[in-house]
Amino acid sequence: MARARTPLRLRDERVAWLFLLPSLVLFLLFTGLPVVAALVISFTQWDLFNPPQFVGLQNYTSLFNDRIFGQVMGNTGLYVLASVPIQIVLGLLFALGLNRVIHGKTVLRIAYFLPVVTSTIAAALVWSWLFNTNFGVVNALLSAVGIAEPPKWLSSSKWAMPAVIIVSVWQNLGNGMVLFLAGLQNIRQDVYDAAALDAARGWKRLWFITLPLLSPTTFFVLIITLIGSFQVFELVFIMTNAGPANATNTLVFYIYQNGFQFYQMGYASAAAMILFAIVLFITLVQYRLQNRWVHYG
Amino acid sequence: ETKVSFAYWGDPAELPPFEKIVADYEAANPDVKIEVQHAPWSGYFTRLDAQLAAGAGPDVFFITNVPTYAARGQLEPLDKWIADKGFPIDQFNPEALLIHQLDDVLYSVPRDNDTNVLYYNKAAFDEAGVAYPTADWDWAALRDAAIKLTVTDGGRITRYGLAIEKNNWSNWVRQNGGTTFDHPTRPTKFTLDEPKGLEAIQFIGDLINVDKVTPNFTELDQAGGTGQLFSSQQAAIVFANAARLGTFADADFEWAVAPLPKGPTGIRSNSLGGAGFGINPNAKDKEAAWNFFAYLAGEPGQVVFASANASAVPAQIGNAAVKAAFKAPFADVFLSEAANGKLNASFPKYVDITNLYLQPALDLVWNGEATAKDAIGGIVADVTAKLAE
Amino acid sequence: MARPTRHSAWDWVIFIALLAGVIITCAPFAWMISTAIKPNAEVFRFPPTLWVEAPLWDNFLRVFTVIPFGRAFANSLMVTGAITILQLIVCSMAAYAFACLQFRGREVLFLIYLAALMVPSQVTLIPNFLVVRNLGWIDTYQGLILPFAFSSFGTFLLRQYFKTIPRELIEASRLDGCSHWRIYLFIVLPLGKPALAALAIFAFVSQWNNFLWPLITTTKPEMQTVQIALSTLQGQFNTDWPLLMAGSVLATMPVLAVFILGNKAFISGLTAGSFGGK
Amino acid sequence: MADVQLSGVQKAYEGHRVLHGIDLAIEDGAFCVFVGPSGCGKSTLLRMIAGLEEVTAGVISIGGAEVNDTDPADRGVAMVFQSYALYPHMNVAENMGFGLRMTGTPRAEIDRRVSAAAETLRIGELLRRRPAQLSGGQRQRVAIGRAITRRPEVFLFDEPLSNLDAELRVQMRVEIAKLHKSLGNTMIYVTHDQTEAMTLADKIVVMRAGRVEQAGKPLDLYVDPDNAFVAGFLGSPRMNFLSATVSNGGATLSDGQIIALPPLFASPTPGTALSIGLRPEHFSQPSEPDAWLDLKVDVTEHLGGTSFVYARGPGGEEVIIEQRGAAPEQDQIRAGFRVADVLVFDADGQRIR
Amino acid sequence: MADVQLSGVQKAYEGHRVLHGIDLAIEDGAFCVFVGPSGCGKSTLLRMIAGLEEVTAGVISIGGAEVNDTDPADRGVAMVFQSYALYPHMNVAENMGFGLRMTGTPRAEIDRRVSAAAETLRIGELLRRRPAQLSGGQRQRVAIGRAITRRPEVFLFDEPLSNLDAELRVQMRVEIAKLHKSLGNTMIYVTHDQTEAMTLADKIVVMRAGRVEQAGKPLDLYVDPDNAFVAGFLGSPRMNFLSATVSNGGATLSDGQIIALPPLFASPTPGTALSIGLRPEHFSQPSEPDAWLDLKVDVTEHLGGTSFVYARGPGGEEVIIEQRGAAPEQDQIRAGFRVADVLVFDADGQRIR
Ligand SMILES: Nc1ncnc2c1ncn2[C@@H]1O[C@H](COP(=O)(O)OP(=O)(O)OP(=O)(O)O)[C@@H](O)[C@H]1O
Ligand SMILES: Nc1ncnc2c1ncn2[C@@H]1O[C@H](COP(=O)(O)OP(=O)(O)OP(=O)(O)O)[C@@H](O)[C@H]1O
Ligand SMILES: O=P(O)(O)OC[C@H](O)CO
Ligand SMILES: [Mg+2]
Ligand SMILES: [Mg+2]
Repeated sequence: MARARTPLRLRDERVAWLFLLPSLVLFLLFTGLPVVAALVISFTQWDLFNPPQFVGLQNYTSLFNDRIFGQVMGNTGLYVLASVPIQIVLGLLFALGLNRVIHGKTVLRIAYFLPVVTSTIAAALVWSWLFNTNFGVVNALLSAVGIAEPPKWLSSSKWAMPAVIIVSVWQNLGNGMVLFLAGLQNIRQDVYDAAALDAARGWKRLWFITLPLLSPTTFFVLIITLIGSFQVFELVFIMTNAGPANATNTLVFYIYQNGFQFYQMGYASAAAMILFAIVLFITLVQYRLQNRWVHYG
Repeated sequence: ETKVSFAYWGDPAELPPFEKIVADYEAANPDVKIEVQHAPWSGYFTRLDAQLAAGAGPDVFFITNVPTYAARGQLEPLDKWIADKGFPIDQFNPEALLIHQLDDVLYSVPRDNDTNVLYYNKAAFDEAGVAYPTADWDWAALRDAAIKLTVTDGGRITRYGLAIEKNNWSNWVRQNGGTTFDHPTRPTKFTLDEPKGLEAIQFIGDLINVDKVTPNFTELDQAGGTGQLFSSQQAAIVFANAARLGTFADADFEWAVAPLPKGPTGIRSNSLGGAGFGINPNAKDKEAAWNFFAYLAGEPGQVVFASANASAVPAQIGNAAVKAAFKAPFADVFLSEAANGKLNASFPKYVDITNLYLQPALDLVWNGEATAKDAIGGIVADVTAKLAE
Repeated sequence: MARPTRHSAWDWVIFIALLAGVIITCAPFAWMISTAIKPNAEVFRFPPTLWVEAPLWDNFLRVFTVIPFGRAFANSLMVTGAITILQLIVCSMAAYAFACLQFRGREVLFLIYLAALMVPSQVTLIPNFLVVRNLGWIDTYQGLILPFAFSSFGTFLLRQYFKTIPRELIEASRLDGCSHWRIYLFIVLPLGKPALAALAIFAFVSQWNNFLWPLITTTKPEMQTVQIALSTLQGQFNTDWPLLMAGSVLATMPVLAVFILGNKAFISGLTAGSFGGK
Repeated sequence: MADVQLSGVQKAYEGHRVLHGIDLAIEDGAFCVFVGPSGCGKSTLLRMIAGLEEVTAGVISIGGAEVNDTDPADRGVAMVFQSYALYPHMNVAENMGFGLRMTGTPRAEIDRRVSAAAETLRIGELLRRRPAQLSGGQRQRVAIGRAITRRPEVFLFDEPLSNLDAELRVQMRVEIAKLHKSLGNTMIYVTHDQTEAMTLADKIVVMRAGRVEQAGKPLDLYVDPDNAFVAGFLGSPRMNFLSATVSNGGATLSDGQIIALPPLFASPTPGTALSIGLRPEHFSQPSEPDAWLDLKVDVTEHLGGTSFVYARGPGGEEVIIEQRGAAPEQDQIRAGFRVADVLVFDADGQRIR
Repeated sequence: MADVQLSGVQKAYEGHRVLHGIDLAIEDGAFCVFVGPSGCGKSTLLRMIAGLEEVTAGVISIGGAEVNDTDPADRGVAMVFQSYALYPHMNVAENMGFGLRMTGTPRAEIDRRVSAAAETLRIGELLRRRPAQLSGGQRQRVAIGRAITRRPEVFLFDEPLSNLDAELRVQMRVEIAKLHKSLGNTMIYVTHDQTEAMTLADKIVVMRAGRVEQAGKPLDLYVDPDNAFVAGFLGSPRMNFLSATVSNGGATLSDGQIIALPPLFASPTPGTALSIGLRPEHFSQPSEPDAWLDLKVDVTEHLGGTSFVYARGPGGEEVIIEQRGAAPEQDQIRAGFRVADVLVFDADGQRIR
């Protein structure tokens, strides 16, 4: 064996790259290369078929003057701002509740995870159907409880986005809940015991003990949910196809639309780079801010 | 053995003729293997575009929005082939061919004519005491019948009087004597904002939102389309093409078809043209591709399509064998309506304009959130700019 | 829970709220099943009904004859299974390097891997497609599998977990004569089982439902995956809802099975991995 | 200040009984230590007094009032946990003041009491640190500080020192003793450390398998245990037991050697099996040994000031002998002791007095 | 079998030096114990010998061969970790045989050696269990068994007993001593437990802040330490130090009391500050005390066999006095000792002999 004289540390170094080799090859080929390509393409005009033409920052400047892009950014912001907090708060509430249940935990957990495993396509179809203004169950229930003019949901530019948000919350709730549940189970019982003796009960216990100690989980869930929600696509694609009147057109859908419907890959890539920059920025800010509210150990 | 790949879309009911043509061709040409690539409408173009962009893609494919693909060089120009091989292009309606051209060069050959008719549920008419539709119906008669045929129960509509399809609005504009652009294939001006066009759009909007006799298009999609609604007797009349004949064949109620109504001033209009077949300029063996193409788009293929139960009006209507094969129920109604065919807009930027401006504006009208005047008026500048680009 | 007395009231409220939640989370699924066994004409009957008087169970069989569902199902199992296994291997190897080995550029490379999570796949779709096509992998299993054989998320998840494996265990195995390969194989992988189970579930769920990639990289019917096959049921003008829902219900089963199997390990894997507080 | 009374206290987990009826009176101001082998129920009993576990049967009273259904926070008890159970997200001052804050004590009053406690425990300069930034001994002090700030009537300690290293353990032990002296509260303390039990307690409660074996003053239990379990449990190294049978002149060991027995109230009939108990230190230079054992030496350990000789008794029993200074290395030893130091147990381990 | 030689061994972490040049010779077959306060570098040194840490400077040789760059597995060492570091997913037999399996030893040979080690450690019936199903003491034995099976030339132990409770600790300590006796290997053992160090070692190495303070036989270090640090570090409770100044008749304590000093080679000049060292046990019934201290008693701890009196010396220094049996509770104590037992240190803590 070639062990003899190399210092121990350098042997580690060589082995490390061997371990990384498969991931590096796959990453470079299927992520690195395409991402760099996308970055380069964002400085070109390219219709997918004719050779790309370098146009400098033109795609970026046009984006800033694009009225629809503005609307799309607004929609995306609304979606993220609404769905992320709701997902997190509801996921947390269900996890808190589930954590107190003694029997049937497993069954409940599976039930709550069911939406996660259901194919987005099937789920979106069923939901768009439940939301049908005329035939749908949602409005049937709403009229049953006496709401005379129930929303027109997917055929209303005001209600389409809320409907998409409801479905996305429904679908992703299970993820957050499972993560929170895991986090809750990790909180040490002895700290709760100490809190019991310190007269921290009910909401006080929740506020002063449970939530702070859960914060590393919350942080992880927040980051993952944020990254994921900025990339919402399939739901929009199937439920509304970005309509009506672009009311549910979100960033990734717009990227898709420009790339695959209008064949403006450069423009689409520029939008993607902006999305990337926003998500990266928010993630980094979160990392920065975490020592204000995330308590490890 | 020569291989030719062939891509098409279609609902399950539409597939048998494709399969038969391929089988027949392979039987006749044992040295040729046709590799079939089927995808549903919803995924077909995503796949095709990715493949074409990568310089790949099927050798022969079913296609629509021809000018867009032609402009990118993704379709083989056919004129020379037609001339060399003597393809009977003159048996096709020359006007219908316009949308298969770009700059006077033909890039594809239509399969059929997307002719629409009124399908109506006789039982529903009888129940509502409304007389069956006739060739004399105009918009007012249609609206009147639709109102009477609509059934509600506790504020919910259990049967719509009428269901129409989302991409049919331009036909209504023409029936009203309006246009969308000044020319369907070489537009220079957006004309939908003229009164005739606006009136037609508003008429549809009102059927949906004021009269409440027609489902909103989003709702229609969710409910499974006009076919589903008609089959389950939740729409008494639907505007649809010949592809429905097969779908409705085993309905458990009596139905029939009637011509489209006239516009208020008596104008008749129907859709002209339909999707067609093209050849990939990158096909490895173009000769083989052409041979299959000629079989598919020419008489042998047309006869199969014409005689299929679920077929639309065949495109090669000038060919006697094809015409003879078209024995669909109500074939006479379809043929007479086909004669009223007029072109829908079709030019390279049309996809962008529709997706970016027209569709969002029309959505507002369909949803009752804006009047046709406001919605269409609001996009004139954008569409004009896009046309000018 | 070591809280005596005062149970009842709150706990009942919570339990009922949770049951209500179950109804909402499961309702669409129940709806799928109910639709799957309805006659086509009844699908849009108003008022909507969940209970089906005369269920048509044969839709579940019809899926197999109307579309090549069996073949597609097998393809999906094969592709998703392979991706899952490869991700487990590739990510765990990378995670081992990040968690257990010292090398220059470790932090930077890790950040680069992480940032990849933030790029939407729609942008890399075409470049990826070009790569796969140039490799001649259209209509091949490797074309369906290899682009997903590595995952940043998986590497992240496993690294977090591997970092919690006590250093002494690794040192003990070094003294026992293990090379890094053997440490990885005999110590880290067995101990990382919970995190691996978690990753397996995540990978399986997301790949099983992958639609776009198989759509564009396969053309032959015999290469179709379940999601593609199902989409052929959704027509342009007409959709056979009962059939589509029957297929969708069937298509959910393997994912559900994987979740139930990995459920226990999954939970503790996430716990120990991401939030060990270490 | 309050006394703690347990009567017939039982605990079962899902039908599995772990405490079988404990009766115990702990006087106001007493320092009571629970000892016993792992799993005997010490912590469970303590947690029941704290209100962290439900009482299956029996009555617990604190200061004369039954507390079975009283909320932990309202019992006037404070507890120091083995793991410290500090709130990791609060600094030392917040940890110590949390209980007061929860009961709505004014800010100024909290600060005052926290500083006072911090001063007592000499952790004044740590008040702004988080638990993670403290050493084990400091955390321990904070945990005690948290208990003190609340001015409870009863302090409960569950193995508070077992996570500390030897030196710190000694230091903290002395501090707890001082604290008890200065505060004068009732304290209940769980440990399995000999030294802590012996040095801290006014009263030791020796438990086994959910029952109290004996309770009393430390030296009483040490010198005059009721049974072999208590005798063996207290003392380190533990008491040596030699099996013997009653013979006329005293007790016959396995090798036939006869040793005299101390005067007993009820002399057992000859032939009865006995167990003879002798602590290691009873061999350590007794002024006037009046009996001897000849033992084979296994190992000798030199601790500097003392040595332990590990030897084999006549029946092969391990016998540990403590010697002052450095014991010489030898294979055989003749160990002298005084018959008066011998404890006698019957076959069931019950003491024969 | 092999000796271990360290010469000029240094260790730095990112420029921060934690070991400052250690020279040490550990003879073949010796039992060498490293002691010292937490953080002084004991574990680091041990881990460098094992090959788990790189050597910054200096040379480590095992059995005469330099091993600085030898892979841990090829050094012929085995290590027992404080946390045991058993493989949780393997049963006891697999844990013990893993090292042999990795070196390709045939199955039968592995089984043979595992059984042999299991027998030595009396864990034969545990072989099929997983670590989680074992008690602390059993785990400890398995960890040692794992080391034995590999038949290393040198055994390394890093605080192997510190996670065990008192009673087990004593048991296992004795077992390790027996093991050393029977195997005869070189053993290097890190601990901060007095008793372990004193009882196990042939040679104790006392470390402080990355340096060796003194190395030698346990009793030599105990009785004849080189400096106050070593004197204070060995012995429990620790040695008492009284500050004094040299006067004519001996040493003057803070309260003016003069005590005689033992004969010294180099008598310090009068007026020099001194430190007088006296161990607690030196006050314990010496045969003929020839000096006395009058002390104020703080607390008295009764351990049964012995008592510790915590008192204040003339300068307020804490003085601990060990007494046999139960010391009476009293406020003042007059503690006798022998001048010959006194150790004298200069102001820097260096021993004056
Ligand atoms: N929550 C519980 N569920 C079931 N059994 C329990 C529970 N808590 C404790 N026990 C059992 O009760 C018995 C007493 O446990 P307890 O913790 O009081 O022992 P202990 O004397 O404190 O032991 P140690 O010295 O190891 O801390 C043990 O047999 C234990 O297994
Ligand atoms: N990986 C490391 N990086 C930086 N400093 C370290 C590292 N490991 C140990 N040290 C430092 O080296 C010094 C010696 O540590 P070491 O663990 O050897 O002490 P020790 O004597 O074993 O202490 P203990 O009795 O607490 O185990 C300490 O100051 C420690 O903080
Ligand atoms: O018990 P927790 O900490 O999960 O919190 C739930 C709240 O107490 C409900 O009021
Ligand atoms: Mg306990
Ligand atoms: Mg150490």
